[in-house]
This record gives sequence, structure tokens and C-alpha cells, in this order.
Amino acid sequence: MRNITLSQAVNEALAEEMRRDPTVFIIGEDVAEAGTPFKVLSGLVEEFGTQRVIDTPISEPGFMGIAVGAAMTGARPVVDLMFGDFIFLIMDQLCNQAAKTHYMSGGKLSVPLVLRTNLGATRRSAAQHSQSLHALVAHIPGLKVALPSSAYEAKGLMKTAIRDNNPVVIFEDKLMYSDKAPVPDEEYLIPFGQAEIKRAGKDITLVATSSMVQVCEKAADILAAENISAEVIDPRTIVPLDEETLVNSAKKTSRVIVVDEGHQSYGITGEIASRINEKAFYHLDAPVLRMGAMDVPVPFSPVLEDLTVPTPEAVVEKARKLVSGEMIHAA
Amino acid sequence: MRNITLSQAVNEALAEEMRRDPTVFIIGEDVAEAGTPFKVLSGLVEEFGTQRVIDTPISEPGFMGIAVGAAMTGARPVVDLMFGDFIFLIMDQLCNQAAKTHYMSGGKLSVPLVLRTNLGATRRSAAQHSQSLHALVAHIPGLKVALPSSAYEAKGLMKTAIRDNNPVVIFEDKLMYSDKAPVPDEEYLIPFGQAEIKRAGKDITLVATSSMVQVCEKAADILAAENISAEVIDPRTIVPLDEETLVNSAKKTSRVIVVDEGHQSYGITGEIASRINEKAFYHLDAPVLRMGAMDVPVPFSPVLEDLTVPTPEAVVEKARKLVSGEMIHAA
Amino acid sequence: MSPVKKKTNSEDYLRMYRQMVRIRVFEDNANQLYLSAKMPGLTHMYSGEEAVAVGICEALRVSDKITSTHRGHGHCVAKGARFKEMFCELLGREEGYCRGKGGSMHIADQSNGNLGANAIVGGSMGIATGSALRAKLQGSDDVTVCFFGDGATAQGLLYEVMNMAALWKLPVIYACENNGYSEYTKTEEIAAGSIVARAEAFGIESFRVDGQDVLAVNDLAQKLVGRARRGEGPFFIELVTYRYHGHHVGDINRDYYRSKEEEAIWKERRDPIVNFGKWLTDEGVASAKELQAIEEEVRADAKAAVEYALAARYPEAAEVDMHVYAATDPDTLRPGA
Amino acid sequence: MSPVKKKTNSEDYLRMYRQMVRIRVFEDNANQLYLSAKMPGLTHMYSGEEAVAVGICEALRVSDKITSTHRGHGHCVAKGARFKEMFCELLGREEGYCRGKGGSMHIADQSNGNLGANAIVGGSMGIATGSALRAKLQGSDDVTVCFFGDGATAQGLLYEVMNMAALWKLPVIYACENNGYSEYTKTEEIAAGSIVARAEAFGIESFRVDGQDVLAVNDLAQKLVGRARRGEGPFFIELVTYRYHGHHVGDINRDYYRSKEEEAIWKERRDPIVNFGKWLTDEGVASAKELQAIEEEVRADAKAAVEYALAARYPEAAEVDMHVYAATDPDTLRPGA
Ligand SMILES: Cc1ncc(C[n+]2csc(CCOP(=O)(O)OP(=O)(O)O)c2C)c(N)n1
Ligand SMILES: Cc1ncc(C[n+]2csc(CCOP(=O)(O)OP(=O)(O)O)c2C)c(N)n1
Ligand SMILES: [Mg+2]
Ligand SMILES: [Mg+2]
Repeated sequence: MRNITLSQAVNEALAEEMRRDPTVFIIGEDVAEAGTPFKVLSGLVEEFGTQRVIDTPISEPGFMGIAVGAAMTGARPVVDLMFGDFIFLIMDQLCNQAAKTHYMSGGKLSVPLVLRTNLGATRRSAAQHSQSLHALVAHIPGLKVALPSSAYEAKGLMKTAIRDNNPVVIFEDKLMYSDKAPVPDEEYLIPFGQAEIKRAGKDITLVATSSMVQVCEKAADILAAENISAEVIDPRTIVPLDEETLVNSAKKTSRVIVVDEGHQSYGITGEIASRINEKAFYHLDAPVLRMGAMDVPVPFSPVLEDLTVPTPEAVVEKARKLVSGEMIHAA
Repeated sequence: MRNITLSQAVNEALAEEMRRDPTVFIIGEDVAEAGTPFKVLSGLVEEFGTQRVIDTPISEPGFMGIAVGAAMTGARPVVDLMFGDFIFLIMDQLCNQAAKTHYMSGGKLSVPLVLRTNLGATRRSAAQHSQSLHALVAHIPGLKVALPSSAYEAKGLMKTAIRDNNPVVIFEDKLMYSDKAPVPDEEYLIPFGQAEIKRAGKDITLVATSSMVQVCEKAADILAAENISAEVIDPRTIVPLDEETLVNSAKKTSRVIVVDEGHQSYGITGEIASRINEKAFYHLDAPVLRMGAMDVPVPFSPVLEDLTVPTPEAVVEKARKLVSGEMIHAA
Repeated sequence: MSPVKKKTNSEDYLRMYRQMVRIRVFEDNANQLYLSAKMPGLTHMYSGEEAVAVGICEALRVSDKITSTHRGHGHCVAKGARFKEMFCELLGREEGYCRGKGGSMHIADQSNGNLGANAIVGGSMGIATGSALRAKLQGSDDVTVCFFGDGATAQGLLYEVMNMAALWKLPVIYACENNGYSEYTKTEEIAAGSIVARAEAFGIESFRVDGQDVLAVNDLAQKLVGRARRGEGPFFIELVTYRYHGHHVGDINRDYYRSKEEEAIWKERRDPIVNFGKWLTDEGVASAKELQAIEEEVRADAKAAVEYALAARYPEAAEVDMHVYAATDPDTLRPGA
Repeated sequence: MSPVKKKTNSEDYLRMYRQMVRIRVFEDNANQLYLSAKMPGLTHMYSGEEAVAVGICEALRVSDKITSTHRGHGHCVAKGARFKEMFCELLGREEGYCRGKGGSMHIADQSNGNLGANAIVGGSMGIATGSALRAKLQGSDDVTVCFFGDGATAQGLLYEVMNMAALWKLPVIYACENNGYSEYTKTEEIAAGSIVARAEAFGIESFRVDGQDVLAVNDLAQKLVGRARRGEGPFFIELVTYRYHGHHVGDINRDYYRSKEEEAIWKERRDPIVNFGKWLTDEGVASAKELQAIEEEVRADAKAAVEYALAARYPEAAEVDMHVYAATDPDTLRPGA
């Protein structure tokens, strides 16, 4: 095992899959010589050439549509969408076209493509470059959605995504690109729909996605010092969702908080909390609680922006309340 | 009180507001002479002229953007989006621009516009003309979202939407355009964030939106015959959401089903169920259940399409189980 | 009729004639199914525009691709589809090209390179361009034709993909069927400037042709498809044509947006089938009787297909959540695979 | 320098000169704030392109509107904004134009008709066109200028709104700042054909002008703004210009996409401020000393504004969920209101 950055992990996954399968290609803005603004793709154009690492004009709907057509005719494109916020521009091609083609054609056509993009605030990039929009695509049948929480997941999920025969959207946490994590030397893939228990515990379950896994691990550390044993679970893919692991944990701990960086209202926490609640209701000592980003456009000013995203301290506070039974009085 | 169709109700609301305020105008495809394919706007161009009922080319992102600009500079545009499914095309203008401008400008600019569109399946219109996509916009702070469930709500909510100083998205149920309901002769507005108890009950709460209100009223009729008293509540706006009315009802009946025509997964039912659960947990006898459209693209074939949307019978079945305590064993 | 150059193969002519008749007859039957309330939903008739689809698709081979529109039956027939599976699809039956899940607006026929109709106006412009990119990357010389209407030229997507097609010299032909209307609005009210000039501004060689003249269309298509195969694409064609019916089958009273006189002129003087038939008999390629026989044959085919489809099975209820996701062979998801 | 026609008002010239200097100095300070880690996030420098914003905005009046881009400080200054509120915004302070909530990429100044910068490339093309529609509907003769880059011409939205602007004869001017690059890519690699021809294809009168020559830009802008006011719009201008810095302040090593030689040529021979300054002294409009004094004044202003901003208050935490929704007066929501 080596420690490599999330950037390197994604880069390796792409390089390995491109070596393995000549139909895989990358398409997006400044993906070739520039290797993207986050430099995630550096070196790929040198190895695979401009026919397989294709720089586009600033035409997100256009190149997304082109990727759909290429996928329908035998290629496996990896679309690079520079910021997750730009997903609003390609929703028609992604949700009306890519997501529905297999079904609408009665299974005769398929669209094996990967949309690589990112999420995450606190980079002082303001409202149009800081959103975490995975809830939108998770709602659309026909799309799969992966949320890697470290370099390890980023590599393993990317490789699976490329080989999957469906459109898969992967949101990387842009604050994590230079974070290192242990990544095996040997080849590995991470199956979709398998949550990972990041840390076992017995008093409370913290279901955490993407950037919030680290936050919840830190929270679990703090809680441990107070003798509260928190289980941290990362679903890794939200479509498909590994309900079973989540429900089993809930039954065990009887208390759950779902933590995610998307806006809280009408985001993914409501769905995950509801599924747990439906299947583990009679085992729960308290309502499944949720923590998402505040329901505000992401503000530029650092003093405001930092207030909008769940922190370890905030998670700890909520967990304490749950465990102490304080919620009973609140309800 | 007269009985008028939902179409007429919307038409009246627009006409009244256009008479009242010269800055209100309508913009969209075939809105003028054609009065839209659903004929909702018939007669308006004759009264207000082509300067205020503006036919556009098939350029949804373009005319949505134009509406944002007009709203920012003093007009109150009502954008007509022919099918709710086309909302994917305008997400950037709606969610990155309209929704965020007021916040990003520190309150200095505002975007008072209405996006009129529709939802609803079972018209045999297949996957790209049958979606109920309100969950997507409900997730975006800065937008308000209204879901009228009859001609009465359609008129009252539209008038409020036009006078509201924010971007408001209204989804009409396209199957309801020719349904009649009693509508007052006098002017009235329906405030946002006030749920309506459509029918009082004590054994179970059915929270229903838009097309599902009728479905739940029918279900309540059937249940009444079985001596199960169902309370049917229509939130009318999901942003803002009248949590209080929902939570109070849940505390009273101890059992809740949330019914909506959007896809169930990562849709609005998870949020509404979670909010009720969080605030009424210790009063509930069973988990808050949810019924949405199936997580499949809407199929064309009538025999399949009819399976995808909740029916009164399906609601009754679930309600019976909840009331009888069967859920306890399921969990 | 345009002058015929080298092409003297009467078989080709008769196939084109037959294909045009097949489209017309297909639509007559579809309309009838709608009027008799046997077809679910709505549909958009291609009648009047047959020379466009046939003139172009006859210049293509099976492995070439097309993308189609909401008004897609004509493209589907012209690219080689069978009546039976088409009617089954329109009626939501399991044997339809899409197992009844797509219907009229999503009819597709992968076996003949038809990547599908699209209910989003302009929705397949990216798909067609991507198909051409795939052919180029793969080193195949297949060509893709993207059909769309005059109304669709208002979708920004067209300009995005034309730009990339031009930069990357992709083997794609953009075929704009200008039938004078987008829904209930005349083209001049929704399209400023010149449609072909828009493509030319992106450095794309562009043409305008009489879409009622199947030989003129086919002649141009042959040339451009050949050049696109040799890497000289992309190209743009504006085909001037007319739809005989309403925007969709339910659009019966059309007076408020177009006159009966205008309709009559197109139908009586410019009908692509009648005029081509006249030319075929004038040139001695076929007798009126032979043409009549073709039509009768086609009508009989259609009748049989409609009857078959009306009696055919609906998909099983269990199909409702099939095909949401394509299966992925678990073996390919292992390391070393 | 372009020949000066009727215009001989030296005050106007000196104001243009001062405005260009103000932009340059603003950017120098912003860059410094970034390099010294005092500014949160990133920013995109307008240095080198000053003649574009100033030449155009000097042809506008306060009630005319502009929309701006991610590279928006220049437009903001040129349309009349003050340093203090601008630096406060860049530093996320409460006294910023957007109360610190927007930052560099969303700076706006409604008091001067600047509808705001936009972090979505092309994101304000609809907004600008809508502003022009509003003016027309209202019967006002205000003109709106939509600034965007060469890279933004790849966004389909541009063609959608140009089509409508042309159909409806809207008083909008599309100002394409062609600085040769979109991020790290040369314009010729991302733009097929001709940019001005694209606008012309929609029937929009289009122009190409040297964006380093403030008088040439202003001259053309005066004419077109006047014509747009009289209902003769829309218009399109391609302004050939250059950005001196990287794509953003963090883009330091640029060799792999553009050469130091190329940068040197533009900076040394084509600087809009230096060249205009030379012309002003050559023509006797101002002495070198006077120009020097202007610059010093501006620098002092900027320094004071930066110091003010660095010491200014951040917004209160309670502001975080303020301004998500605009208030609506409850009185207007009553029947009869
Ligand atoms: C994106 C989108 N907008 C609007 C519609 C509704 N619509 C269906 S067909 C049509 C007119 C299309 O006109 P044109 O492209 O000229 O094709 P034609 O119907 O004339 O063949 C419209 C507006 C749609 N299906 N998709
Ligand atoms: C829709 C969208 N796509 C991509 C980006 C990332 N991006 C920011 S600026 C830029 C280049 C813009 O080039 P141009 O329009 O020429 O403006 P310039 O930076 O040269 O002034 C890109 C790709 C973005 N902000 N928005
Ligand atoms: Mg048409
Ligand atoms: Mg540029």
C-alpha cells in the first residue's frame, strides 16, 4: 500500500481503464495539456493522445450530448465536468437522454458513460462554484451515483463506474484532491451498492457521505473521549443504496444521524433517514436526525461560508443530544 | 361560487394580475394565438396584445434567461414551460441565476418571476413528457415551489406567486386542466406556506400533493367505509412548507403516509416524512410511510404506465396495514 | 424534378418510390388508429415530407446511423424498419421495437442504425454528433445523419455541437427539415436571419434543397454522404418541405395559423409521391399500373401489420421495472478482467 | 490610434484615461491581495483589456445596463463603481457591493446599472437580453451591453438569445472580448468558422474592432449605442484584446499554452493605457506630468480603499440566512391590493 492523493487515485483509475479498454476516452474542458484546473488528469494526454483525451469548447450540454451518442454506439466516455455546479447545464442530456435511453428502447440501447464532477464548499468560490448537487441526479431513475470519500474509494469506484453499462455520476470532493490515503498497489474495484463501515460503534450511527465522512470520523473521535461509541458508515454509492447495512446498524445502535454536504431540504438525507426509519422504526430510541448544508446559496465571505457546512463539533453536539435523550423533550 | 376548470382558473389569475400590474407579462412557446397546447392561455393575447403575451422560438434556456433579466430590471414575467420535463433544459438559468441573484447581490437585486409548468403521468406521453420534477427545484434555496391540487388552488396560488418578490415555480397537474372546482367570484389569494386540511380525520394522516390529493380523498372515502378516519392534508406549497400543520396532524393521528407523484427515491416524500418524524417521533405508532411514483422512467405502454403512479387502492392498502399495526412485524 | 445524372438504375427509383409510399401509408394507418381511439396518446404525422427521409436514407447503408425526432415514423421506415414492430410500438405492445416502452416519440431501430426518435426538440443533436465522433475514433467510415426541424434550430445545442463537429471534422450531416412551422408558429416568426448561414458561420458547408423532390435530395445526399465518409464533413442541409397534417394528430382546426389554400397548394402541386410517380411513368421507368400495384401491396402489408399489432400482447406487468438499468456482467467487475 | 472625428473634448479623453488607469491599478492591488493571502479564493484579472470596458461604458449613461463576467472588475469600474465597495466585496466584508456574499465573481453595482458578474460562462447572456426586452416593453430607451469572452461563444445560449434579440429588435449590444484564450486553450482550437459571421447569420449587424484602442472602441460604441437607443439594434462587436495575467491569479506558469514572447509583444507594443497616454501627450491633450498625476491619485485612492477594506467588518453570522428570499410586503398579497 502506498499513500497517494485523491487526484492521483482518479488519474490511476482512468489510466488503467484506458489501457484495458480502447473504447474509453475522456472528454471535457482543458482536460488534455492543462490536465484540468485541478490537475487531476496530468499526464494522460501524453500517454493516450488527443484522440482519447479530448479538449472541448465551453459547451457542456454539447459535449455531454456527444458523450451520450458515443456511448450509445459503443464507446465508454468519461465526461469531465469542471465544477459540479455546471450540472444544471447538462441536466437534459443527462436526465432526459442518458438516463432514459435504455428503458425507452426496451433494453435495446445502452449508455455506458461516466460523468466525473465534484462537490464541496469552503473554497471561497461563492454560490456558483460550491454546490453539492448529487441529490438532483439521485432522484432520476437510470442514473447511478457514487460519492467517494477518500483516494481509496475514488479509485475503486471510478474503475467500477467505467465498466458499468449505465450512466454513472461520480462527485469528487474538490477539497480532497490533495488529501492522501492508503491505496493498494494491486488492481481493485469497489462494487456499487456496498456501504463501508468506516468505524464500528454501538451507541449511535453516523451515516456520512463524501466530505462528511472525515467530519464524522473526527466527531467520532471526540465522542469516543466522552465514552460515546459512534459507528460511521459511508454508503459510497447512493444509487444503488446499501439499505441493509444502514438498517442493521440502526437496529444495533438505535440512534442515527445522516450527514451530507448537499442542502438539507429535499436533499439526500431525507431519503436515507426515511428508509432507515421505515425499516428500523421499532428499534429506534429517537428520530433519525439529519444534517446537511444550510438551505442558503453558498456565500462568498469566509465568515459566512464556514457556517453553512456541518462541522465535527456540530455533529458531536447533535449526537450528544440524541444519546442523552434530550430529543424526547424537543419533540 | 362558480365551478370552473383549472385552465380557466389559471387564465383568470393571469388576466387579473395583468390588469392590475402592467409589468406582468407572459413569455413562452405558442402562448399567444395558440394559447398553449393545453389552451390554458386562450384569449389573453387578444386582451393584452403580443407585447405582453410573447411567443418565443423553442429556446427554453434562452427565454428563461430573458425572463430573469427582465425580472431583475423591474418586470414580473410569467414563464410558460410547456412540459415540466423541459425544466432540465433551464436548470442553469433557474437554479444558478434566478434562485441565487438576490442572495449573491446581498439583497440588492431581486428576481420576481413565475415559472408555470406542469407534472403528471398517465397521459401516454412516455418518458420525456410525463415527469413530476418538483423535487429538483424544491432542493434549491431561493426558489419557492407551489403545487396546486385543484382549480381553486391554481388560481389563488398563481396570484400570490406573481406578487411574490422571488422566483416561484408552479407545477400544474396536466391531467387536471379540464377538471372543474368551485372558485369564488371575488378576488382571493392563497398565502404560501399554509397547508390545507382537505378532510379532517383521526386515525391516519395522508399528506398529499397535487394530483395525489384527489387520489387520497378517494382513498379516504374507501377507508371511511371501513371505519378508518383519514385526515387528508395538502401542503399546497412545498417551499415554504407548513410543517406545523403536518406535525400537529401527525401527533393527533399517530400514523402518516406521504403521497406524491414524483419518483419516490430522493424525492419530496423523504423530506416531508423526515420532518414529521423528527418533530412527532414520540407520538407516532408506526414509521411515516411514503408513496411516490415508481423509480422508473415513465413507460409509454398504458398497461405499464398505470402501474407507476399511486392509486387510491394502493393508498388504502398501505393505510390499512399501518392502522392494523402490521408494520410492526414488517420492521 | 431535378435532372438525373449518372443514375439510371430503375430498381433504386422504384425502391425510393415504394419507401415513400410506405411512409404515407404507415401514417394513414396511424392516424386512423388515433381517430378510432385505438392508439394511446398522440402522434406527429410525417405525411408530405417523405422525400426528405427517403432521399437521405437511401444514400445510407445499414451501419450508418440516424437520429430522429418526435415526427419520426418517416425516418424509421426510410432507414429500413418493419411495419409490424412499428405498429406494435405505437400500440404499446411487447413486440414493438422498444417493447412498447417508448411509443411513437421514442421509436428506435438499432438493427438498422436508427438511434431513436426524441421527444425533446433538438434532443438528439448531441447524440448524432457523438455517434459521428465514435465512428471517427473507431476508424470506421460510417456516417451519421441528424434529422431535426426548423423549430429545433432555436435550440442552442445545435450551435454547440456544430462547432465541435466542424473543429473535429466529424462525419455528420445535419438535416434540417424546414416544413415552415414549429407547432403553431410560422418559421419566419421564430428564426431570424438565415438558417444555412448559421451553419456556414461555423465553417460548415451548407446546402438548401427542395425537400419535395426525392431525386434532388438523394443526389445531394449521395454526394455529401460520400464526402463525409472520406472525412470531408460535417455538412448541413436545409430541406424545404411541408407537413400535410396538423402538428399532431389532434391538431385539426389549423385556420388560425395556416390557410387551407396554402395546404392545398402543397398537397396538390408539390406532393413528393405524386410528382415522382409522374416522373417515373413519364420516363418509362414504371407504368401507372405498376405503381398502383406497389401501393396496394404496401397497403395490404400495413393492414396486416395493424391487425397483428392490435391483437399482439402487452408487456407483462413485471416489465415495468425492467430496463431501468442495463446489466453489467459481474465477471468484468473483477480485478484482472 | 484611430482618427478622432468630431470629438475633441479633452475632458472625455482624460476621463477615459483615468478609468483605464483605475482598472489597471485596481487589478494590481487585487493581485497583491491574493499574493499576500489576504483575499479569499481566486480572481481573474482584467489587466490588458481596459480599453474594451472603458471604450464601451463611456458610451453609456447610468441608466443603461451591463452584464459582466468572471473577469468582471474592469466592467464594474468602467460602469462607475467605487473602489471602497469593490475591495470590501473582494475581501468578503459587509460594506461590499454584495455585502461580501458575492465576492469577485458576482460583483454587481445596481446603482450604476451593473447587473452583475457571473461565474457561469455565458450565464448572463439571457439576463442582458431580458434587460433589453424590459426596456423595450417599458418604452424606455435604455441600452444593455452584454460582455462575454471568446470562450463563451461556445455556449448555445448565445445563439438562442441572439435569435430572439434579432426577431424582436432589442436594444442590446453583444460585446465579445476576444482575448485569444479560454482558460488554457487558444481561441482557434475552440471556435470554428468566424465569430462575427455567427451573429450576422442571425441578421445582426456585426463589427470587429481593435480592443486595445480605446478611441476606436468608444467611437464604434457611441454609434451603436445611439442606434440601439433609436430601436435599430441589436448589434454584435468582437473586440480583439489580450489578458496580461494568467487565466486567474493562480495561473502563473503559462508556458505550456502561451509563450512569453507573445505576452511581451502585447504588453510592450499594444498596451491600451501606454498608447493612449502617448496619443494624449502627442496631441497636446495632457502633459506626461498630468498623466502621471492621474496615476498617482488613483494609486492613492486604491491604497486607501484597500486599507479601509482590510479593516472593515465582516458580515454578522446572522446574515448567513438573510437574502435567500426577498421580502414581499404582506399588504400587496391582499385582495384588492
Ligand atoms: C425542448 C422542447 N421544447 C418544446 C417541445 C414541444 N414541441 C414538440 S414539437 C415542437 C415543434 C417542433 O418544430 P420543428 O422542429 O420545426 O419540427 P416539426 O414539428 O415541424 O417537424 C414543439 C415546440 C418539445 N418537445 N421539446
Ligand atoms: C459554464 C461554465 N463552464 C466552464 C467554466 C470554467 N471557466 C471559467 S472562465 C473559463 C474560460 C472563459 O473564457 P472566455 O469566455 O474567453 O473568457 P476569459 O476568461 O478569456 O475572459 C472557463 C472555462 C465556467 N465558469 N462556466
Ligand atoms: Mg417544423
Ligand atoms: Mg477569452
